[in-house]
Parts: sequence; structure tokens; C-alpha cells
Amino acid sequence: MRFSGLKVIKEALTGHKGWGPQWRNPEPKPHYDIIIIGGGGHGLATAYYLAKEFGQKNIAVIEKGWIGGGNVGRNTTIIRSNYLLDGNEPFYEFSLKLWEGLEQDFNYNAMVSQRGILNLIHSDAQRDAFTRRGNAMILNGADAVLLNAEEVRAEVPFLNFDDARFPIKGGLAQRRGGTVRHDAVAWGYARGADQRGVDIIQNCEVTGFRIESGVCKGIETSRGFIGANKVASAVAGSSSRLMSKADMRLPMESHVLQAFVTEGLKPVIPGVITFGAGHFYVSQSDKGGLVFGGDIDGYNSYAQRGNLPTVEDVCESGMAIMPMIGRSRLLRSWGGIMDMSMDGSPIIDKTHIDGLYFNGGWCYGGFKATPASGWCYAHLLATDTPHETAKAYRFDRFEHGYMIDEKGMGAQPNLH
Amino acid sequence: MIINHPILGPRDAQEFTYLGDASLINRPDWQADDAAKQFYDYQYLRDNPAGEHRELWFHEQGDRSWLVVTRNTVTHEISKVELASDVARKEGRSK
Amino acid sequence: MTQKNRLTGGLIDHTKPLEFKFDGKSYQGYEGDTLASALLANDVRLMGRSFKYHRPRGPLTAGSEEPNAIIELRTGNRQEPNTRATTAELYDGLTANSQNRWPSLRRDFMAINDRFSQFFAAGFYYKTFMWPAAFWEKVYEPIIRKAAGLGSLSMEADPDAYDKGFLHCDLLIIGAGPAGLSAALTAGRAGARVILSEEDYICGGRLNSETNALDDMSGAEWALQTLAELQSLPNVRIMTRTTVIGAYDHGIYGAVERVSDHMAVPADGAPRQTLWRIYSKQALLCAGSTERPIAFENNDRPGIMLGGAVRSYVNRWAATPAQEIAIFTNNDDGHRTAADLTAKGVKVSAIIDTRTDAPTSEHATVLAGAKVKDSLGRLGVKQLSVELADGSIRNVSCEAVAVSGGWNPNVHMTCHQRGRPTWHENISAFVPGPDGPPGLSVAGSAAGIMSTHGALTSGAKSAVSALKSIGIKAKAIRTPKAEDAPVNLQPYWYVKGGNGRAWLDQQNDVTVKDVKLAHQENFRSVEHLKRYTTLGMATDQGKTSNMGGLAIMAELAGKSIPEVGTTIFRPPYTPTSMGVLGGRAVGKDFHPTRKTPSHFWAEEQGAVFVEVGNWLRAQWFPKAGETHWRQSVDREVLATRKSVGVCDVTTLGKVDVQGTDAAEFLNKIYCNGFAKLAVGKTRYGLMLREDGIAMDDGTAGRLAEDHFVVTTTTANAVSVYRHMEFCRQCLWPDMDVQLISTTESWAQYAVAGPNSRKLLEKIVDSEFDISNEAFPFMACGEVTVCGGLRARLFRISFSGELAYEIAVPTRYGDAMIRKLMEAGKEFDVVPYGTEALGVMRIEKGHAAGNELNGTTTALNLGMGRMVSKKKDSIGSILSERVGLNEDDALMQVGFKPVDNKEPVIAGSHLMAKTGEVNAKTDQGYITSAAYSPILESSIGIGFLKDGGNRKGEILRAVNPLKNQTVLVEVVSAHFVDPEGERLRA
Amino acid sequence: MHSLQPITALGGTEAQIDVIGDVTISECPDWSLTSISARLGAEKTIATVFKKALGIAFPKPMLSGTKDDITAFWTGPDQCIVEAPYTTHETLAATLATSLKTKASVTEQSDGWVRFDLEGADCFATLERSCAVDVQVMPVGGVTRTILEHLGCFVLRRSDHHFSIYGPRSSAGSLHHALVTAARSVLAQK
Repeated sequence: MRFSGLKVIKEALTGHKGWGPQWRNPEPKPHYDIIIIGGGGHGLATAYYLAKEFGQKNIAVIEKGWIGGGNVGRNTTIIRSNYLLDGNEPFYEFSLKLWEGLEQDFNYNAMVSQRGILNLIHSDAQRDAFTRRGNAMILNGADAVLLNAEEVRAEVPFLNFDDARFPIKGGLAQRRGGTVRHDAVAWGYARGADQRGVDIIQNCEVTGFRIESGVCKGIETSRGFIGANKVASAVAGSSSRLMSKADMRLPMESHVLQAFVTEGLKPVIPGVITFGAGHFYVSQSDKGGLVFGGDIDGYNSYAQRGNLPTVEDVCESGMAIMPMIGRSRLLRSWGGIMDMSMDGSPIIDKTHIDGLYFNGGWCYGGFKATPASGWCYAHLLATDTPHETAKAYRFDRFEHGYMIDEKGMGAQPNLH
Repeated sequence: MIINHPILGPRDAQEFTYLGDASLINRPDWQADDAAKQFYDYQYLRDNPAGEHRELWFHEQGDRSWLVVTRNTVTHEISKVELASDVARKEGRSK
Repeated sequence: MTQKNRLTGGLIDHTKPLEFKFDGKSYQGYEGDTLASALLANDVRLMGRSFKYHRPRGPLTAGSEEPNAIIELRTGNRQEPNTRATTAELYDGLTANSQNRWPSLRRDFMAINDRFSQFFAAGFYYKTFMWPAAFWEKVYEPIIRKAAGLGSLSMEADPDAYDKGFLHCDLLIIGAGPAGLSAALTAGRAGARVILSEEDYICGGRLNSETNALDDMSGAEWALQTLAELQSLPNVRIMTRTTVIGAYDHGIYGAVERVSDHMAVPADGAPRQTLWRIYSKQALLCAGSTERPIAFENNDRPGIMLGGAVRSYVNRWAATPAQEIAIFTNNDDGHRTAADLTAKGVKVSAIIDTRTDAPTSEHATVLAGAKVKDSLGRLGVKQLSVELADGSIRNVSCEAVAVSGGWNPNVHMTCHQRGRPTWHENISAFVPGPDGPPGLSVAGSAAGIMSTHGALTSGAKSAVSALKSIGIKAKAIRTPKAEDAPVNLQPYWYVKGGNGRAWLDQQNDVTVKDVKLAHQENFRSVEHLKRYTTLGMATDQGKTSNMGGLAIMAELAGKSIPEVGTTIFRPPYTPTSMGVLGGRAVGKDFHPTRKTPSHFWAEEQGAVFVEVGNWLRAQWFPKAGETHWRQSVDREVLATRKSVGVCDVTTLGKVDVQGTDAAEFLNKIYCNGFAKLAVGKTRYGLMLREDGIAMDDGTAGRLAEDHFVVTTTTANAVSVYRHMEFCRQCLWPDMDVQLISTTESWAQYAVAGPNSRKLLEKIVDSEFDISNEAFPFMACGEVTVCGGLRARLFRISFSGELAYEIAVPTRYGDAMIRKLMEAGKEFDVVPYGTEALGVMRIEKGHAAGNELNGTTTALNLGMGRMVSKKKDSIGSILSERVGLNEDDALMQVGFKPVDNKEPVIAGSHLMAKTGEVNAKTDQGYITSAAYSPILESSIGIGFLKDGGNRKGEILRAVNPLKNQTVLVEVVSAHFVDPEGERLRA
Repeated sequence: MHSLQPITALGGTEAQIDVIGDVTISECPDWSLTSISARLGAEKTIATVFKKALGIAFPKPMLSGTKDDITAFWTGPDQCIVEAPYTTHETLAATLATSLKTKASVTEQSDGWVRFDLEGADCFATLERSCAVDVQVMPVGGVTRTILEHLGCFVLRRSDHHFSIYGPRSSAGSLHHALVTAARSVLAQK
């Protein structure tokens, strides 16, 4: 059913009896045209766009647990397109444009909130690098503003300008950046896909691929074999685990990234702020909690939980840059598994196995990419050609020396 | 986490710096016919297992030893810790 | 000032009255009170408002699980939002204010939300606020944001300090209730190193709230007696006001000690709180259990609280919530509450017991098989409407209700490593599962052992077995005779029927209806339920609300509660101040500060300093009359190029490389050759990463056959050393090479300019010939200076001038800079800072951090030919990949503005002289730029596609961020002395 | 003799000493440090030459040895630092380089480090708030390297209530501030 002002009022007055399930719980069919493995943001978005934009009819999303239970439900909800490199920026800008129309598009209020993102600058070298980046953003049709220290202070006077160990010398702002209610993104795509006939099959674990003479015929699951013309992986941190069932080794490691939220507070900060001399970024949710994060713990992990030193490291940075949050309280911390790739950029590509496709390597940038990732993956699955903005996200870029290394850290995933 | 250093005993993992899969010890022969392919594989492809993982940690704030730590990536349980130089020799590396 | 509801006795000091203020009104309490107990004693039940509907609320509990009575404690820059009145210790002069209400707690305009609650059902916002499209961001969201949140921050920096520390023990005992105390005594007597942590400010847990005897004394007395013995044991550390917040890997626990929160202000030099990282060999969880409510319509009115809490207020704090109290229960606890209340002379209007076979009571009428249908009272409960077993309705008057729905073991810590609790039928609750953190065992009611006797004995037993596992022999203490009643409970989660709202999560206003709606809309997994309704996401983390929600979801889904499962409990156990997690690493102490050997001298010179990593370096040295930094920098550059300048370059990394294989080692880690470098010579070296990208550059001087001194850039000193150790230990373990970082040991100064030799000849002792013939460009050696001080001299140049670097032991660095300045007077020597250093290296076209940005290759840097193909070196193979060797690869070149009055701006992108300006037409970028005082023009270096072959071409350097476009000419990056004559002079 | 005046790591001409309650924190500048790393293959034989040169056994892991005013403490596998009075041993490195030739790589480290001594009953409580080392059970003569104020430092126990902290010289000010702050905190909580 479509959500409308009228419907909302009617239901409110009649005890909400008329709301139905936001998506069905269908039994898997024996065969689909396209099976997407992974009921997270990217998988659900892919299904949604396949059905809506690419006229695909016979699609299933297979989820091991419950939809939206992975990184789309455990990230820090930031959207932005402030990338430097040609391989990335057009893609993320495409994603940001999709965010801007998303709620009307899938008729679900995901609370896209473009209150801006501000990257703080603490050294001249950093200003040079951010100048190059800001210019790259504008040259790619995105928005960027370079601020000096006074301008930053005027916007966020509560930051530490007085006795900072690493003084704030300016900032690179993207006004169209912001945050989105992350769970609602998964639910909105799920509902939209379901309404267009996509089967969302929860609690169904993929146990293997059926590959015959180099062609993928379908998947073995905890609920039996399901055939498909095309099988598409979108399982983020579990990518290596899943693709190993097709005897593939991937250019990536799985790492834990912790995220944090404080108790609810009356409005404190306007948009997203990132500290440039430590590991800390923060925004405030519509409920009032300060949502923040920092660096990954730094060791391979599938544990979805982190350790204390990283918690302290992140909070030290927070206190260093925002000493006025000292008397707020950390309410919850949690961990997600990041598919950290070898150059910090993702892969959306066919595999060497016919009919088997891959989407992953999002590091901790996956959430903001959700709409474009879904769209571009759908494009690849429907047309077998990469989308204009995702051409660089190839498997073979490492072998041939076309890395997309925003941070310049090289082939060490925990540094990206 | 606590890493049980073969010489120093239990140490807080915070004293260490992590590198990655211990396969990085096995640097290919630069003169092999398929050196390019081997180095690509060595540098970029990982097993990234959910379970036992042999990995390299550097005791940066300690005795500057590189260690090979066998750790379960699901439980974080550490089952074995060795000096990387011993492992390297065992695996045939010399000079 | 009367304390209308104050009783006699309790564990407070009636002789020590304390004044305090709540919402501007003055009250009196006693030492030992919490804010909540003191307010209740003063007949104040209304302490807060709920999040969504702004419903009036009073305390539900007497502990850290409190969802309702949360207030802003203290004022000014010490204001603490969302503080639990139920745990805030009363101190003289305490000031607190209610929050999330306007204009006042009693009349809150936002309570209008309650009238329209039907519009605010679970997930309402996902369905609405979308029309018209533009309105969400412009209209709806700002309103929601304004209304959102609970308490407010002062927006001023926290004035208090926070410590961090580290503790070690054999056994960490979490919680000092009956189980924890008997465990501690057992372990303490065995001589084990014990840490006993207790979040409360007194030990004893429920023993302080219940009236059951232990042997012939009260529970509180036994606790005191036990504590006394523990305090006498040097191997036992008792930490009250300390909450263990998380169980981390391998026996590491985080704990927060509230050192000063019970005082108005911390003592001078003392922290407000301390974060302890506890390393334990074994840990024992004795965290007790949390009582759960039974949901009924309007069960959220002030005065309606948990039975155990009522007993705590009455017995421990001698404060009754009201003079007449009704009891609603599904187990025998309700009857215990009745007994305690009557003993204190408080009237019990009725015991409403859902069990048809409820026992009778000598203290009050028992309404067996009855249930509470609804409650009345705007700002506090006045009356209950009760449906009796026969279906008839009876109104029961009361000013408070003690609700007992059973107890949930505090299993949280056992789940912090993603362990799952298991269902225990007898007590209808989750108990710790088998997959808790290794080394953590559980005792007492946290383990589902609900009687006092059980807690005492299981505590002692668990301590014995925990110690046994680490080879310490212990003997369980004799536990006193204590209450051992079985749990007699009939699960009862919520009262069915009726159209009103029955609250589960009182702070977030999640009702039974919301859970039903979530189920109806297919949000049926616990995670979906939590996220869609926000159940359990409030500051109390669902401690009193989650179970009810799960039970109802299970009922609706036709599943058992264990089938539905629970959400994951995550650290911290209770909300933890950001301040304590930050510790002392705030302000200037965020990171340590590294000072150069000439720092103190430079301060005397009035130098301007700049942060370079953790280093502070002199950026320039202003002279009297210089009003703009450029004046100082230009002067330093010109003086250096004209005569001589001195710069502290100690920050560059230095690594001592020794051993018979030292040369071969360097040959492998640098892409260019080092095997044949002669003793007494220095060579520039480029280090690649294995992926063929430039990692770092520097020089290596050969002091002896088996001894090199390697320099790195300041930024990469640590990572390069780490890389070298990796190569040595992991790749070539049989090479005879030893590495020692000597960055700090030597004070090193660059002496640059045509007169640098003349200056140094006055410093270096005469027996050392440093003439051009004896000590040519790239020579190095050990010398003595100033009459015999050992030193190292390198003839290397970053500026392009005739230049040296002279190194002396760091303690003499201060004297050396003074000596150089003094000796250099006759040459008008100048000290120069990092800015002038930067200008001169750009003039010379030397790559630095901006060029070695982690994406550039030797080819890009114009050093492609340096990569030797004749040897094995790190990065040589992968540097040959096609993508890194395209014909139009970026090449480092120089740029000069066509009009020398125009600036060159680093970060500008390079475009053809004409045509479109966009990402597709992008041809490169400018990495570094500066004003060159000798060329009297702004100049830059950067990377341009096929740059090597485009000298003389005119391009546009565009900087759309500032709408700037500058025409630049492509030139050689070596603006100064391209042939290197000055270097060799 | 040369004409240059040394300064301490904290920038003074005299060592700084702070007495805070029951702990005294002293800057100790008058020591010469030399690091010794056994050459490949000399890991065993170094012991004899070392003993001959200094009269102290090559230290075992996490331990130190002292004879008269010379101390040697373990720093890493087949690696140690020798400490001797600066006035009498300013050129210790050069001396040892000759006597240990071919057996060890010798590097002067005198000014690589700043040494602070903590003495008094409260040194435990102070160190408890500074680093993760279990100083309570550390043996006299024990030594280990760990993190202190984000810095890699050596902690050496000289006697029951006497510890030496060696930290990177350039960060002496920050390290000193951290130790003094911890000591003041201990005092204030009494």
C-alpha cells in the first residue's frame, strides 16, 4: 500500500488496523532470473532498481538472517560525495543525487538530512590536499567550500579553538552532505522491491554455489537449491567467506569498525564534523544522540565487536576537538564487519565464473554508496556492462596497476 | 586483547602494530618467469578466513620483534604466538 | 522544611542533614540519600517527563536501571544531562533541574503530544512528513530536531580532569552483593589478588534493601562485617562507586570509578572519574538481577514503581514513596513488600496478585487472581481500577504502587562478546549462556540463583573453582544462615483487554500497542522490533523494558520467548561519560609534544612554531618590523642563498644500520643501488612500497664498511623503521643487519649557502679538512667540533646551495645552534624555519610529502630510471605494471605564472589553455607552491600528464573553490641551479 | 676539551626534581647510554666478550644487571643498553665498539632518551595511572618496554620503591607532565 498524508491520518484515527506487512515472507521459488545474496542495503537497493529501473521481473534477495541486520543497520549514517579520485567521485556524486530524491522515489521517509559535512584542516599540507580534493569535487559536478579558520569558528564555535594540540586551520565543507536514518533505507528498499514482486527470503543461508563447467547455475541454501540465471553477491564483510565457496580469493580483508552513540541531547551540532588530526567523526541523530566513530580496530575480525583501546582512542579525539561533550555519556557501542579492500575502493564486477557477479570492498564507505551501488550493480546485472560511474571498480585493477587509492596507503587494508 | 609474546609473556595488543596475513613472509622470487603474477597474488589476494588466521604483529612499543600470531578471527582466541624470524627461517627464507 | 515521607532507621545518617535544590526549590535530605530517595522523603514523586509524549514521570526503580527520573545535575559548565536521580548521591548544596519540559515540569506544553499520541505510533515518521517534498528538511525535520533529545549540554568545555589507569588481579569480582562479598572473602582468605568492584557507594547490594536476617544479624550488618575483614586483607582491593562497563578480549575489563561525583567539585588535582583497564586472570560476575514490571494501562504515572525499589527506599533510605501503597504482583515478592511496609507503618491498600492460588497475607487484603486495569492521577497515581477474579471491578486508592513481575538476572557482561543467554523456565527469565567470555563465571542471582542463601554459597563456590583454574587453592567460607525461599512466580507480562496504552519502555514511550503494530507490519525479529519501535534504546538500555516486549512479540508470533531471542547486550553496561573515556588526552595534552634540540633557543628568538606530526618546529623567525610572515620567510631564503642559513633538521628520521650485510640490505630496500657506495660517501635513496609506489626518500651515508646512517622524512620515520625491521626479520632473517633508531640522539643542523663552508670551518676542528677537494658534494664522515666534541658531517643539500648537515649529541644541540649563530655573525648568518626550507626545496624541485603522497611512482617523480632492474629490491616488480607506466603518465614538473604577479595555488588542477574545464579535461594538479623571492614570482611543482615532454606549454591552473584561473607555463622543476653547480662549489 | 654547554632534556642546566607527597620524580641527565646488538651468529659468544668488557653478564630478557655504577638492561632479542655515568663514560659507545668488534653492533644512545626516576611509597599508585606494567609484581632489576603517555618507554625497577622511566628525549616535557600529573592525582585522592 502507498503511504499518503490521508492514509496516515485515517489509520491514526482508526487504531492503525489497516497497516499491512511492509514486505511479504514468501517461500523461495525453484528458479529466478536473478538472485541477490545479501539482504542489506546494497542487496535490497539492487533488487529495487532491477525491478523499478531495469524491468526485471523474477528476482530474489536471499538473506541469512533478517534484512537490514548488517552494516546498513550498524553504521554512522553519513552521506557525502567528497572524494578525490576520478574513479570514485562521479560514482559517489551519483549516489548523493539518488539520496536527494530517494524518499519520493520509494515513498518512505528515510529522513535524508543534508545538514552538511565539514572536514577540519589542521596543517598546510592538509589544506593543499583538501584544495585539490575540493576542486576535484567541483570539477565532477559536486559542491565543495573551502573555509578558513575564522569561517569554521563562525559555524562551529564550540570546537576547541583555544588550546588545541593541533589547531584548526580551516575546513572543507560539503553542504549537501548529511545523514540518513539508516534502518529506514533497508526497509524502504525492501518495501519498494517487495511491492514490485521481488521475493525477499529471510533466514536462508547460502551454503554453496552450483557451478557447472565455469557457469554458475544457482545456489545451495539452508532451504535447498535455488536456480538462477545470474547470482549476485552483495554481502560486504562476509564477501571472502561467501566467495571462497566458489574457490575465489579476494583482494580484501574483513575488519571490525566500532561505532558509538551517546544519550539523547538537545541539539548540539549542526551537521557532520570530522577531526583531521585524530580519528573522530560525529553527527547528531534526530533523536538527539551524538553518533560518532573513528578508526577501525585494525586487525582481521568477523566478531562484530571491538576492543577498549580503540574506544579510548576515538573518545580522546572527540574530547580533544569537542571538549564540551565531556559530560555527555556514551550509551552504546557496537561493531560492524568492514570489507576492507586493498586500495580502499570497492569492486562492482563480473567474476571469472559466468553468471556469478560481485559487489563488495566498500570498506567503511558502504552506507553512503547504497543507492548508487544498487543502481550500478543492477545496471551490470541487467545489461552485463558497467554503469558509466562504476567503470573503475574492476577486479583486475590490482593486477594491472590501476588502483583507486584515495588515502595513498597502498595494499594494506587496515590503513584505508 | 592480550598477545602472549614468546619472550616477554602476556602483553596488551595495544603495544603492537598489525600488518596482516603471515603469508607476507613468503615474498616471491623476483626472477621467476611469472614473477609479476606471483607478486600480484602475494601483495593483493587474501584468504581472509573466518576462523584461524596466521598474522603479523610488530611489537612497536616493546622489543621490536615481529610476531606470527595464530588467532581466531571469530572469537579472537589466540592459539599460538611465534617469533616471525623463526617462522621465516622455517619457511626457508634466508638472505 | 519537613520530610513528610521520611521514616526512621535505614542506612542514612539522620544526624547529617544536607540542603539541596530541585527545580529551584530547596529541600533537605540526609547523608546516605540519593537525590531520588531525598525527593521521595520530601513527598516529591514527579521528577521527569517522557521522551515522546512528555508524560509526567517519577522514579520506577532505585538504581542504575532507572528510565524515568533522569535530571540535569549541577549547573554551569559542570551540568550533567540525563543523570539518574536514583543513583546521584546527595551532597550538601546539590542542585538539580528537571529536563525535556517547557516551561515547567508540572505544566509542560509539549505534553500536547500525548493528546495526539495516535499519530505518533511506532514508525509513524517513516510513513509521513514526505508531502510536499521540500517540507521534510525545511519544516518537519527542524521541528522534530528541536523537540528531540532529553537533557542539554552547557556547551562549555568540561572543567574537570579524568584519569586512566591499569590494574592487575587474579580474580575480578563484579558486584559486592551477597554473592560478591562471599566470593571476595573466599578468594581474599586464599591470598589471591582480588579486585572487588561495586557500582553503588556502599557494599551489600540487596542485603541493604531487604529485611531478611543472616545468622543473627541484618543483611546490612553482615555486609559491613564482611567488608571490614576484606579491608584488612592487603591482597584485596575494594572499589566502590566503580562500574565495570565492558568485558573485552582475554580477560580485560573496563571499569569507571566515580572518584568525585559525590562532591560538589573534585579536590584540587583529583579527577572527577577514573577509567581503569583491569587485566584479570579470572572474573566472577555477581551483578545481581533487575526487577521487571507488569504492563497495564497508564502504568507510567509517578508513584508506580517496582516492588524491590519500594523496599529499597523504605528499608535502606527510610523514605517511603507515599503513605498508602498498593501492591501488584505475580510472585511472592509482593508479599515481602507488604510485610516491610507495614513494619515501617506504611499503609498497604491491597495486594493485587495475578495468581489465583496466591498466598494470604497478615499485612493486607490479597486480591487473588486479580489484575490492574487502569490507573488515575494526572501528576501522580491516586487510584487503581482492579479487575477481580470474578470479573468485577474494584477501585483501590493509593499514592504509590509497588509492582513485582519477577527478576531478570543481569547477564549483560556475559553477552559483551556476543554470547547468548539461555531461558530458565523456573524463574521465567534469561540466564547466562554457555558461551560467555572465557574466564568469566557467574554467581548469585546474576546466574539465576535467586535466594540469599543461594547467592552466598554460589559466590563462595564460584570463587573456589575460578581460582582453582589458575592454580590457586581456596576454601569456601562458611556462609551465614539465610533466607532460601524458592521462586514462586507465575509469568505475567501485561494486562490484556482495554483500549488504553500500557507502557513497556517508559522513557521512549513504547507501549504494548506499538509492539503489536510492529508485528502487524512484519517487524518481527527482535532487532526489527527494537529498531522500529525504539524499544530498549533509551538511556536505561531497556533494562526494565526489553523482556516485556519480547514476551509480547513471542505471544503474537505464537513462539516461545527463547525462540524469539534477545537483542545483543553491548558495552557500556551503564552510560559512561565521554570525559573519562578521553582521560588526560585533552587540549594540549592530546598527543605528546616533541621538541627539537634548538627549541628553547628558538623560543628566545621569538620563532613561530608549527606542528609537524608530534614535533613542534620553528616555522619562521620574525625580525623586528616584519609585519607579515612572507617578509620573514623571504628574508630567510634570500639571506641563505646569498650567504648562509641554519635550520634544525633533527626531526628527519635517522636509523643506524650496521652489520656485514648492511650494504646488501640497503640494496634491497632502496630501488636504486647501494652495494657499491664507498665509505665516506652519502647517496640519495628512493624507497618503494612492494606495490611499486614511492614510500619514502632520504639519504644513506656509509660511515664504515659495515655501518650506514639512513635518514627518512620526518613524517615516515616510524613507518620506515617498522618496514626495515619487517624486511630484516620476516624477509631476510639470515642477513647480518642490526637496526637502531637514532633520531633523538643527534641534534642535526642544515648549514646552507655559499658561505656555509666558511662558517663550518670555524666550527669543525682544524684537523678535519672539509675543503671541496677533501670533502666534496655527498661526502660524509665523523669529525670533532668546538675542540673535540664528536660530530657527524654530511655534505648534502635540500636547498640546492652548497650545504652541509652537522650532527652533535642532542644535549649539545642548544649550544651548537648558539655557536653557529655566533660564528656566523660575520657572514650575516640567519636561522631559517620550515617555511623557508619549503620555499628552497620547491625552488630546487625536490619532492616532499605533498609529492610522495602514496599514489606516485618513481616514474611520476621523474626518477623512473633510478629503479634498478638488475637486482631484487622491494617494489621493483610491481612498479612495472602497465597502469603505472602509461605513455601519458603524470610527471613532476614546475610551473610559473605567465604573469608573475599571479599566484600559483597548490591543489589547483591543470587544464589546457582553452576548452572545457571539468573532470574529463583534467590533466594533472599542483602539489606544492610558494613565492620564490629570488625569481620574484610565485612558483609551483606538480604532476602533469606526459609532463616531461611539455616544457614551455601554457596551461590553466584552475582553483574552482575560489573561482581562480591562472595561466602557467610548464617549466623544469629545478628552478634554481638546474645544473647543480652551486651544490658542488 | 670542547667548549659546549649541555642542557638537560627538560631544557635546564640542572636536573629537575619534583617532590609530590610520597613520591619524588627526578630528571636524571648524567648518564651515558649505549645500545649493543649481537651480530648474526654472535648471539652466544657476545656474552663472554660482554662480560669481559663490562664485568656484567649480558642481561636476560626483561632483566638488568648492575655492577658498581654500570647497569645493563635488556631491550630486545640479543640486544641491550649499557648505562654508565656520563662524566666518566661519555664515549662509552666508542670504547665498546672496539672491545665488542665483530661480535656486536654498538650505537650511542645517550641522548636518545630521557630518564626520570620515581622514588617513594606512592610510585606504585603513580605508575598504576601511567602504564599497563604490573609494577607490583615486577622483580627488582626487572625491566620492560611499554606505552607511557602514548610513548614507548622503558620501565626499570631498581629497588622496592625506586623505578627508572626512560622515554624519548624529544618528548621529555610531555612525559614529565604526565608523571607529575599522575603523582598529584594520587596525592589529591588521599
